Amino acid sequence: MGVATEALKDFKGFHPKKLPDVEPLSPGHRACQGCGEVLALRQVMKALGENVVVASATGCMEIITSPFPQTAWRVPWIHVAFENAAAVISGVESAYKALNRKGKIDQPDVVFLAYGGDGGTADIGLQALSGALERGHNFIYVCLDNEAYMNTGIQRSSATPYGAMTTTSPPGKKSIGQRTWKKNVAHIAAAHGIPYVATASPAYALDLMNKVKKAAMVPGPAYLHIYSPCPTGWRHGTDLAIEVARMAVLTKVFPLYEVIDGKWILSRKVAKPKPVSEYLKLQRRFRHLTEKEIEAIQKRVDEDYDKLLRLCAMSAEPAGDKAAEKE
Amino acid sequence: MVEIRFHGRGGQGGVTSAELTALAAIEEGKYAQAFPSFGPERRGAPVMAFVRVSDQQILTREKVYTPNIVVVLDPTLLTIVDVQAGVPDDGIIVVNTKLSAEELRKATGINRRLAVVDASTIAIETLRVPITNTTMLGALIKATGIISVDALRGPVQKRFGPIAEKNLQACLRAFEETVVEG
Amino acid sequence: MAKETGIVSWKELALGCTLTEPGSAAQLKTGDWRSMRPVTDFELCNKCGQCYIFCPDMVYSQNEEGFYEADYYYCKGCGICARECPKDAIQMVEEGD
Amino acid sequence: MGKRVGMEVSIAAAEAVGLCDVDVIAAYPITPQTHIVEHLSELVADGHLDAEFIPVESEHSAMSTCVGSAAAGARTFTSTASQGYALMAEICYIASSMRLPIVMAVANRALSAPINIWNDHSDMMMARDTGWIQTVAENGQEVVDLIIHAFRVAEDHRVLLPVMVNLDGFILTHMIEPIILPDKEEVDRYLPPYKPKMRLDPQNPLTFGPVGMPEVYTEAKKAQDEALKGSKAVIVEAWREFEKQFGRSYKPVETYKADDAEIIILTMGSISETAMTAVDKMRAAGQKVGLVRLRLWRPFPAEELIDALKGAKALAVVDRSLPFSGGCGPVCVEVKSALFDRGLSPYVQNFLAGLGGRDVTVEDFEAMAAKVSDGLAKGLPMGYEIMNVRE
Repeated sequence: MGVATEALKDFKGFHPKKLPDVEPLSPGHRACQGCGEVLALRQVMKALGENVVVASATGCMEIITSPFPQTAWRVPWIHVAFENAAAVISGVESAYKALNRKGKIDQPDVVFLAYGGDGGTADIGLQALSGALERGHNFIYVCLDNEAYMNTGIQRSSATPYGAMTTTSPPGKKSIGQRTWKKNVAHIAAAHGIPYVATASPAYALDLMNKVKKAAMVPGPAYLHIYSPCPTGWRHGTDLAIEVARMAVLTKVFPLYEVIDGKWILSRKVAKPKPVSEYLKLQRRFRHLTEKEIEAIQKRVDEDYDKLLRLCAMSAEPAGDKAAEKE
Repeated sequence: MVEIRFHGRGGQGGVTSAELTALAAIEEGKYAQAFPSFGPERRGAPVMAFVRVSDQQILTREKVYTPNIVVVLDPTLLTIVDVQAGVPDDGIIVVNTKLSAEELRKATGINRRLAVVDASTIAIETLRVPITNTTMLGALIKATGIISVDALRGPVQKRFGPIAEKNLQACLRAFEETVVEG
Repeated sequence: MAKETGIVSWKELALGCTLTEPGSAAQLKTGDWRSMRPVTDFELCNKCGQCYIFCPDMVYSQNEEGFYEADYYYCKGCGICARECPKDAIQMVEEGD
Repeated sequence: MGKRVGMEVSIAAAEAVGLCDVDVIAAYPITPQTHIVEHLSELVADGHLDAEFIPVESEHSAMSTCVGSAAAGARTFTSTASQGYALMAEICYIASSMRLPIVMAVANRALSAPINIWNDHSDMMMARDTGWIQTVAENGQEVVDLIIHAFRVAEDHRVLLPVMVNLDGFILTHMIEPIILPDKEEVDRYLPPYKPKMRLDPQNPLTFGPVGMPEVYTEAKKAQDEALKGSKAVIVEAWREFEKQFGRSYKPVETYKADDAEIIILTMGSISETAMTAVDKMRAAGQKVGLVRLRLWRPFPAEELIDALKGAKALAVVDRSLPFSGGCGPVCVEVKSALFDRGLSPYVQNFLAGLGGRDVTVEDFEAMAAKVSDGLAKGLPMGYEIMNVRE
């Protein structure tokens, strides 16, 4: 049995009617109206509770929670720079490990969380993240993916989806907007062979919070890729963050899954997917796209989802493993 | 102050020879420095290492330009490196060679005092490997008395552990077999 | 130290400009950002808590009867709660009406 | 008292860190620093040192990890050089601004291009304005002593700043020489256990590294500036205590035959020993030449320096890195500024020497002294020159 499977064998999820009251992230933060990212972060923190140390990458979630002299954080929190949240939390985790072992403190159960946006994760922070995952620190990394550099004014990142309009991937006579396909950091994280990887969405809050709880229970690194709608950058109504997030799942644009000890498990099978166009039309960042481009996106989404299904099917095939175990 | 230059090939142990010489001198209560030539050379390339030994504190960080003593660990270097560069007239060159001092002088044109020993053969017979670092230290000691074999024991022990005794044997045998010009 | 303005002498700063009052952002009245306000019709409310868990500003909390009430001190008026309410119990109304 | 033994200076540096009961080491290998971190990882692997050794994937992450570790309350060490320092420089500013007592040994090395692994002071000069305390070693013994001293100063609640101990790459790092390693008990007496003033602790949740808008940034920097300036008294006090316990004395500015000197050579780092030999030689020839050495680079010990320089008619200030300002090197700029502030105007000539591992010899120092003597006598214009550059 893998370490994650072992750690999660008695896992009990949150009860939808008895969610924890605790809000480690306080109100009064300065996120935009209807921010899906701070909502996702709020759900993460509710699931984690207060025995936690948090390292933040530079980004919206850093700026909106910590302008001097007020802080929205009720738990210990550190921001150092843009690209290094995973390295910073490596240091925090190692310090706790050493100090506990040497009897200088007695705090063995503290959970360590690092988070960053898609820029701080998929681009500038990818090296530090890979290093920390590879070294096996006991921490959770959360990527709050709003698919562009929103903090600096909606510039494209490697996690910006194909066709999206940003201020550095503008559509024009010679451009359809973002020309590249979204980098898949959850797959990159999984390729490190870490115990736990999952994707989550604030529209499926209970699923998200349960995955956070699992990530905390698993020894070693855990990576969560959380879809984080940005009404400002995606050009949709302030009331639509959940609607867009839900639609991303229902159209297979953002499938929800876990990778536990290398085993791929679909959290929510989309049996009757809605067409991708329904997702795209909710957001003005895609409004310049033609039928042809939407078709290309639909094709890519279908292919990616099929790939994921194959990964899950391969993981589920017990024949080889079980047979070997019996012998 | 005495300055020594070791010539070897990367991986042959020239740096180790220099280190052990300095460690032995310090063991004897003297002051010493040992340092390699800090180049990008890799295994096989001609390399140098340096030692200073003095009774007083050594107050210089210059490179070694005029060594009183040169030790050549590998005879094949003699034709490609000017081993007596910077050596003053009263300096001495200690060479691993199968030749006699006279033959070597004829073959290379070296015109400083020579001490010769067939360290390669001693190393192969004693250590089963052609690594002549500790062997040539025996020759160095015989030729110059810069350190004592006794002072070398501790550093060699620490450095070589289970094969320290064999290395000391090689060193002692070289001490016996080294021929020093008068 | 945590004067609301942050206009302080350098001598009053905590070591490394650290903030020492956890959750002090709760002093900030983000309710000022609002132009629409959500109003819940408790007759229609089934206490499902969607408004609570989908609020980015921690506006909703359960009262003694189990209904979710909004704290307008923080509510920025985004309207997610109204949009997501499965019973259409929450309406957005113009501020000042 | 510890025993006098021959060892490589890098090994001695690592042993000194081990004697300080360090909790976390995060480092990335770079020549000529490698032997320091290799030996530390050995100490941890062999169980001689109870610490977390984190083999990070870059220097940027090394310093980031150190920041996390120190903020969590652990005694933290790292080491780097040159390009490695350049990569971590961003985070070095943050380490000092957050007042984290990290200790870092820098095996001073030139910066690319052309790539050059050899010694000069380009890296430590890049660190000049980061708000770190910087001390400079002239030999292996000083490396050991300054590392132990660094932890004591850094963690003093009157200071709480990171300290960089500079040792010349190769010239010191790869040198075997006699060193006295103190006993653990002696170090324990000198260096109290680290008691963080603030740490990342769920029992007392603090926010480290908030956004500082224009209303507070100036005040934050002022507080940091005062802390660095104020650290000098503690640095000196810790050296005095060190001398009491270990018998070796250190001062922010040190002199050699400088009292009655008319010409003073001013150096920093391991070339100072070579300069002493040059001074001896020139003194023997009847020249009134002396030597002044900077032991403390940041905070800059202007008062002590002026005290050491007063009476000199001419100065030969040696810099080990080019500033590309069209003017003097960084050490000379500081020296001139300190002199100017006090209305002093001796003849000052700046020599940029020992760049990228170019040897600085006794003859070079003799040439410098001769040049300033000549310049003073003839009233030649002051300025700077790159020593021994081929036209």
